Amino acid sequence: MKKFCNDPKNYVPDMLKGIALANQDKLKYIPDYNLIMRADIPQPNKVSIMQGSGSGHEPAHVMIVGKGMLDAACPGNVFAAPPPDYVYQTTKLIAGPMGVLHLLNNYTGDTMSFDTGRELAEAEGIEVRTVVINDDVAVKDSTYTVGRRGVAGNFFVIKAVGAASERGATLEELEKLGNRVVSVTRTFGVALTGCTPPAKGTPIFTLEEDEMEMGIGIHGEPGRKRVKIQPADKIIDEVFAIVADDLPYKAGDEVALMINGMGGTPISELYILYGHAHELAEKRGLKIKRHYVGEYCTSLEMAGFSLTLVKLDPELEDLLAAPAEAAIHIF
Amino acid sequence: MKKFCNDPKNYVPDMLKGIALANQDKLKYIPDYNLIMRADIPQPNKVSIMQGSGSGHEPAHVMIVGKGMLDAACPGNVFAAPPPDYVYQTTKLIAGPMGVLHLLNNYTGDTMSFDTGRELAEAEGIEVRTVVINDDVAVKDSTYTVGRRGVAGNFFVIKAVGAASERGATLEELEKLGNRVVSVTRTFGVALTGCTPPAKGTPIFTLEEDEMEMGIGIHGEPGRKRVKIQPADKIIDEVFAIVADDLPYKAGDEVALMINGMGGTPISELYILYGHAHELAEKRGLKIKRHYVGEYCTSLEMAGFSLTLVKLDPELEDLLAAPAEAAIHIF
Amino acid sequence: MKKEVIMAKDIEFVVKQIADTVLKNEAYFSELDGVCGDGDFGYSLARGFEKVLAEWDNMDHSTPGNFLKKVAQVIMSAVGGVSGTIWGTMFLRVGVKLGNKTEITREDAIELLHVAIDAIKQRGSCDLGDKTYLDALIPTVDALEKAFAEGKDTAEALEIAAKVAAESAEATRSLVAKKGRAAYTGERSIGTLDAGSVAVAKIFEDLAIAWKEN
Amino acid sequence: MKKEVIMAKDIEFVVKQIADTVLKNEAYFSELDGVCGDGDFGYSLARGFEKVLAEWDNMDHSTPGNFLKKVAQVIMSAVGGVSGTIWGTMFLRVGVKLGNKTEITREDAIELLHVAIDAIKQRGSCDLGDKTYLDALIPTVDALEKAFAEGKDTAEALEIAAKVAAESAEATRSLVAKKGRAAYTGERSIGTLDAGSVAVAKIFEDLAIAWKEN
Ligand SMILES: Nc1ncnc2c1ncn2[C@@H]1O[C@H](COP(=O)(O)OP(=O)(O)O)[C@@H](O)[C@H]1O
Ligand SMILES: Nc1ncnc2c1ncn2[C@@H]1O[C@H](COP(=O)(O)OP(=O)(O)O)[C@@H](O)[C@H]1O
Ligand SMILES: [Mg+2]
Ligand SMILES: [Mg+2]
Ligand SMILES: [Mg+2]
Ligand SMILES: [Mg+2]
Repeated sequence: MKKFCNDPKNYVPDMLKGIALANQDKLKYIPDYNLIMRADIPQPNKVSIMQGSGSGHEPAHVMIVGKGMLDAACPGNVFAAPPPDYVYQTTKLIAGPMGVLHLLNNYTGDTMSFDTGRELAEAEGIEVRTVVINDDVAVKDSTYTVGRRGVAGNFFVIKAVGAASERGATLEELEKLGNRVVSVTRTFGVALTGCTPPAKGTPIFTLEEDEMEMGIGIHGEPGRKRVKIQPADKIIDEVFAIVADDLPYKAGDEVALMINGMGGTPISELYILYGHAHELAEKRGLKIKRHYVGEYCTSLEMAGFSLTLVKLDPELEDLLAAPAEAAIHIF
Repeated sequence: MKKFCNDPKNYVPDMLKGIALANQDKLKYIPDYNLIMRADIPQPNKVSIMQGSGSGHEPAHVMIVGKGMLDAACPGNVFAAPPPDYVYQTTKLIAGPMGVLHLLNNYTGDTMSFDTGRELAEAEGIEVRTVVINDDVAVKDSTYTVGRRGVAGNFFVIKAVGAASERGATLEELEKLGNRVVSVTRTFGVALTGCTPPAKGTPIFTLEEDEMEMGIGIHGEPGRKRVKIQPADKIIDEVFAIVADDLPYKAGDEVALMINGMGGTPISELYILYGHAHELAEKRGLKIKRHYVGEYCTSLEMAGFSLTLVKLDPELEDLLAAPAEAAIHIF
Repeated sequence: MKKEVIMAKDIEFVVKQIADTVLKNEAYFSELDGVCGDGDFGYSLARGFEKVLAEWDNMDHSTPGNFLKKVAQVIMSAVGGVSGTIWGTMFLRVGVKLGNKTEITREDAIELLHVAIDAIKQRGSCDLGDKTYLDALIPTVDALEKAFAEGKDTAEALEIAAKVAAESAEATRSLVAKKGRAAYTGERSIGTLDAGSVAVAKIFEDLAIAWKEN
Repeated sequence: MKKEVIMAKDIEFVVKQIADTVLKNEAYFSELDGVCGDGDFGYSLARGFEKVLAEWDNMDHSTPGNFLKKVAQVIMSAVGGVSGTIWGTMFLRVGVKLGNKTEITREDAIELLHVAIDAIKQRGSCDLGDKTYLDALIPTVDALEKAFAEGKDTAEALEIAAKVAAESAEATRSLVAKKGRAAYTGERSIGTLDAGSVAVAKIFEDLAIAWKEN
């Protein structure tokens, strides 16, 4: 295993320590619950928003806590949903008079932890609503009762509800908004390599030199099918069609287009992929109003990408364009 | 070779096409010279700033063209300095009445191309000044006449002169400023893996499962020494001392601290590294005024990082904090 | 059914045994989960039971019920994912069911195991055949009940149950995963062992041996 | 020295030969550059000479001088890095030196090769022993000059020069790189071949064979 880390058991706390030290003015870190939260939360006129999920998806979610984004994140270990107690304690700590919005990616572990944590918080009179994100079209919804996974599309849900909450939206409005974003967001992922959870020390899966995996999730779960590696444009041809046909996105639709890196793919490759996706979107008559190329929701050092389309309306576009802050930044 | 690309010979143009399509409102792309430039340049009251370098270091430099950053970038192929003609043509296209600032990382190839390109441009009456960036302490200055390499520290030079040029600084002032930033900037890099230039198809160097390379450059050049892999904190102990002792950075100094990823290292690991570097900086009495964790100057998909320290003064701090735009963005 | 009363110390002995099995098999369990899941199963469980052992002396040992509720809390605060909630809920509900009892009969034990099974079913909205813990646990508990009914002593009954557990875990190979992360691989999960079921088997195997030696 | 006049078509023949050698050895040259450099040497040169061949028919063939200046321009617009400037400058200066000449003697040829050597020295601020092109090119040109002086015919002289080139390239193994990217590896560059010198050797080797066959 080639990683910059100390004791693999401390992978998550060591990372959180780094985030906390870098942002002492804006963030609070509570090691007991892997909790990174805004220092200025709760606020009387704002719903507090949190997401859990496992670690290993950075910047999601601990590095996108900030004004206009998440108010708190309490990740579990790498690829493990947070323990129910983290969810409960975090909910209590961020709860203001307007309540708490739980965002979660649709995985059994996360759902279970958040259900339990919510029950405990509600028992103490905290109002909680939940938006379940399930943008991954790789999973065929009908086949399994677990439903679609939540993947990189969660960024758009967070960004939208984060912006709306700063403008004073109620818990109910945010729940509605979140679900509306989910309903217009679709994603599909591809991997060239597996990834190695630090505590496991070996790759979750391995691909031959000429193979790629279509339809991966963000936990290194193998995907829909394993095929021979293709030129970038060919891959995008297939992936774009799968995503665009799903909603479907139609000529005249205004969209946001995201090429998300899985952690080990350089941004040069992401732009190669973006270029052809942009061409296909235009060919289909979609109007690209916003674009996102970079790492938003990763699987450790996996080489791979996902493509996300979001259908925009003026309100949503405005929320996505609203100013926001996060630990990750360029300048 | 596991990469998302088409014909490896088109790696750079395919990437540039992606950048251009994503930023049609703000950037101009001239395929003949691999040129990405601001659409609103040249301007009468602003020195134009360009950097060349090889490709494969993205976001440097084609993705950091924008207001308050570079006005143009004309990269060569992967890891190859731009042909002299690109430098010449780009200089001509961006030249306004206040002249053109050439920024370049200190590599023989880049120096040669920029010297030749500058000669040709000057012959046409364009005023050009050059700042050579050489922040890499891994190269022992005295031993070889080639001098230190320019690596991730170039971000700070670009950011500072970019901001100053927006405020109307003259070519001479920018040259001075650039050299001043170089004089207070130091970097050292470490790799866990090599990287594979697309056209070559095989890794430039390979490291055993338990090895790392200390003192790498940004072109996959092997570094100072090859040693057994160490825990993150141990690595930072060594790297931080090498960098901090070089200027040296002394108790009471205000600094910017950067942990730059080399392309294949996830941001979770970068924050693990950052956390300990922050601790060591504080222990030495340095005041961290700005921090940077992410990818600024990469080597394709290499797993590795570099640590940069910049000694700040109020003017420099203000320039680094000034607003700026680039193709890479989060929101 | 033979009268053989299980005491507070036996309950604690079982928890300690489970902890040992989990810690011993950390790498193996993670490896199994890695084939079609995300490879964290062994790690997650191990961190939970490690904490149970670390806090052992500070826990409430007044009654088996209180003790198990405390174990549940520790697990819920330390283990994430499916396992954290499942194991936490199991221990919690069994603890609640025990109430203030300090001695429990073998009938009680079977009843408590059914409480655990129901906890999994409800929390995981799953059932036999979904390729979860249940596919090992249900046949094993049935076997134990039958052995008790046939008058076997506890050590003997556990040995029989352990054999059934091992067979049932092995039999999960033929199942398509319908729950948890492995479900995403669909048909490809056929031929692989369910990590949770193997854990159940290993626990009963070790417990049977330990009970005999004890 | 024997009188043997080199014509315009011979100059073009040499350029074509160089292009062939470069294209044929693309992968090999890059591999050599990858050991201590950045692995782009073969690729860079190949893209340049590919473009020279592609534009061949549109180039100015009026005189060898004009032709070489055009070759220089094409390379400077297509090849980056050390090689782009070095090769571009070499062809440019040799072209300038040629002026309007259409026939050149063997003495002229040696003089032109010295122009090329000086171009490298000046542009690269390097000299013999720095582990660059020069370590193959200088001994090779010396050998060629000597062979001409001894009255050998061009084919024979080229054969001798090619042998010296190969030996000199091989001898770069013992040198520490003092220029270019390989310099960063310091002592570690000992034992490795200099890519630029090997290119010189291959070019002379192929040229000697081709000249004989021609
Ligand atoms: N819905 C479910 N209900 C009960 N048990 C489940 C469920 N889904 C999976 N399991 C069991 O949990 C095991 C995996 O646990 P764990 O790795 O902690 O889950 P995850 O990583 O998906 O959060 C599986 O081997 C299976 O036995
Ligand atoms: N300063 C220099 N002057 C002349 N030749 C040089 C110099 N540095 C390196 N070389 C030659 O150039 C070759 C590498 O060329 P190339 O790969 O194009 O350079 P780079 O990748 O460093 O830009 C080396 O093998 C060496 O022969
Ligand atoms: Mg998990
Ligand atoms: Mg190069
Ligand atoms: Mg798992
Ligand atoms: Mg090179």
